[in-house]
Amino acid sequence: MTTETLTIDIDGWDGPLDLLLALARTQKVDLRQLSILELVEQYLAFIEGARAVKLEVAADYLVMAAWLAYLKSGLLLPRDPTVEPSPEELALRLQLRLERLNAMREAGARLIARDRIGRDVFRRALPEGLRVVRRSLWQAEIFDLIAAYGRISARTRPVLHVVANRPVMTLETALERVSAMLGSAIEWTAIERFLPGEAAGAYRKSALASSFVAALELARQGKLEMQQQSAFAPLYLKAAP
Amino acid sequence: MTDERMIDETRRAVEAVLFAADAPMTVAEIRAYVGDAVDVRAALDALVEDYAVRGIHLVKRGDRWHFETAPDLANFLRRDREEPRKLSRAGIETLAIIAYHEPVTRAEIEAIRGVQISKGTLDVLMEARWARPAGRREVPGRPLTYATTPEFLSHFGLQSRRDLPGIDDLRTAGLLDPVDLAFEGLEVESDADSA
Amino acid sequence: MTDERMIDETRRAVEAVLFAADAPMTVAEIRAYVGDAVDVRAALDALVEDYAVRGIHLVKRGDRWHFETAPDLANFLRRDREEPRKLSRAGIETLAIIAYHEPVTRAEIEAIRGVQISKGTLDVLMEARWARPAGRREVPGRPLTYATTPEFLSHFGLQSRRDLPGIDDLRTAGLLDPVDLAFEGLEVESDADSA
Repeated sequence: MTTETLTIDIDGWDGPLDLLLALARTQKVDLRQLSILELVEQYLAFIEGARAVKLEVAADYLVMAAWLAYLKSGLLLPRDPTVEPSPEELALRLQLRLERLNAMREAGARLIARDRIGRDVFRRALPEGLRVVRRSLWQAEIFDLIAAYGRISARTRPVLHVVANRPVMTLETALERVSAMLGSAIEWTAIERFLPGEAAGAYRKSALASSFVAALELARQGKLEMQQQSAFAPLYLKAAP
Repeated sequence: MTDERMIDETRRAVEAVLFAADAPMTVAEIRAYVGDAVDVRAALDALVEDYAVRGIHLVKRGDRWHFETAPDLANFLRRDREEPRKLSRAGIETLAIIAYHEPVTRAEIEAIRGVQISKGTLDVLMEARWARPAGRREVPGRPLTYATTPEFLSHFGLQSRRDLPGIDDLRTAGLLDPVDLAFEGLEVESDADSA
Repeated sequence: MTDERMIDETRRAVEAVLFAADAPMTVAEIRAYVGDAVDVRAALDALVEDYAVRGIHLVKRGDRWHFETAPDLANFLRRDREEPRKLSRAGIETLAIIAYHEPVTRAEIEAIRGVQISKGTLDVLMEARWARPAGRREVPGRPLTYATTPEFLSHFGLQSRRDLPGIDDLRTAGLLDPVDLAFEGLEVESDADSA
């Protein structure tokens, strides 16, 4: 091979495949008609030459060289049918890879040669620009408004009305009710039975609390007995015997 | 067909140079690109004529030439985008006070809210066109008063401010009793627990 | 005289909007400025025709439209201008592989080039906004794939990837298929030959 090629720095190639492609092109044939054997010899000669001039030859170039030397022997020696894959297959695969790399290299060259913006064609350098005017569309509901006013009023007004408006059963009422109902309760009766039937929600809670206090008071007076199996178990009352 | 529409090379070159330029150009500057031999002025005149009917015009400002969009199309070069935004708590409270007490000064709003209001809050209400300045109060310092607008009434679906629920209505609706409301909430919860 | 040269309002508006825009625009984006009621596509077609003979062309790249100078006038415009970013050979090859094979993984790019891609190569292509990550391939390791961008199409003057130089020939010749696939194809062929 030409000695000039051998003096080229190994760094000039993007890896062994790139170097192989460059060597293949020196055969000046369609890559499909490429002589792989000749290519292998070119490569091995190149690597030998590069080492002869004391260039550091990168590991992947040497790995490729070893592999190609193996491929070369396979191609030259009589075929051993037990060896898979066959040297012919390996050679064909190498050729296919070179074709593909070559195709992409040519495609890249054609791409980069197109009429490119900023080199061959130009866009407007100083566009006025289009404007988007953002407008806030404020949203609020009538409920938010009156609730806000209620909130302010509640914050700044005396809180007298707060208690007045709450449904409660006073202790006096509870005492009267429990005392009156106790007459008929000769069996153990759950305290809930002493509450007004229609009582619900806050009022029921209030009635329960007041009735409980009333029951304690009546028990203290000896007018009733109380029974509970365990903490939080149902509380039973009955008239004192 | 292309024959009668053919434009000479100089005119096309001047057109392209001015289009790609990053600043308006003098005739001399244009000539530096398209060559000395050609009649740049004639090309410019022809281009002004070509573009007169288009959405882009070639114009001369001082002794410099440039392309710009036709002035009558300015309205197409912007578009509005409406972004729905929810009024802040301070905003809605301030608006409520204005609605219930108008005309009301800023100091009065702050006295009622018990909190200072930032300038932005009133600005937002005015940007939303729900509040407006409503003259000055004739007291020392002549403070500005604020009131609601017709847009306020229509946004909130009110015929007039008299449609706003009064204090008694608010009380009946429980809106004056946040303490009670919270209490009721707890009740329901614990009832559910014991069930 | 002006009568026969009159251009309809829509065409003028679309022309002005594209002229003023600082980036290529889709039909939907143009419509946001000129209004929904008008036939933007028809206006674009008419403008392409109007400008075909001029020093400025209206072009479609991907699904976006923009004005640019006519390619044949490059010699007037290159003066004093910096070359756009110069890509290394590795960069050009990698870009070509992404464009012709997209979506493609890093390992696939490396298999074609027979060498590892240095980290900088993909970064440069992404920084130029010509390549972008395009999701993961659902194979073991879920490798990231890469594809080209709308900016790639407009920079290289391509209407779509179908306009990539020689892509049909490469596909027909099987040169865009992986080696394994091509090899199997050849096996079948030679089997058929020998039969």
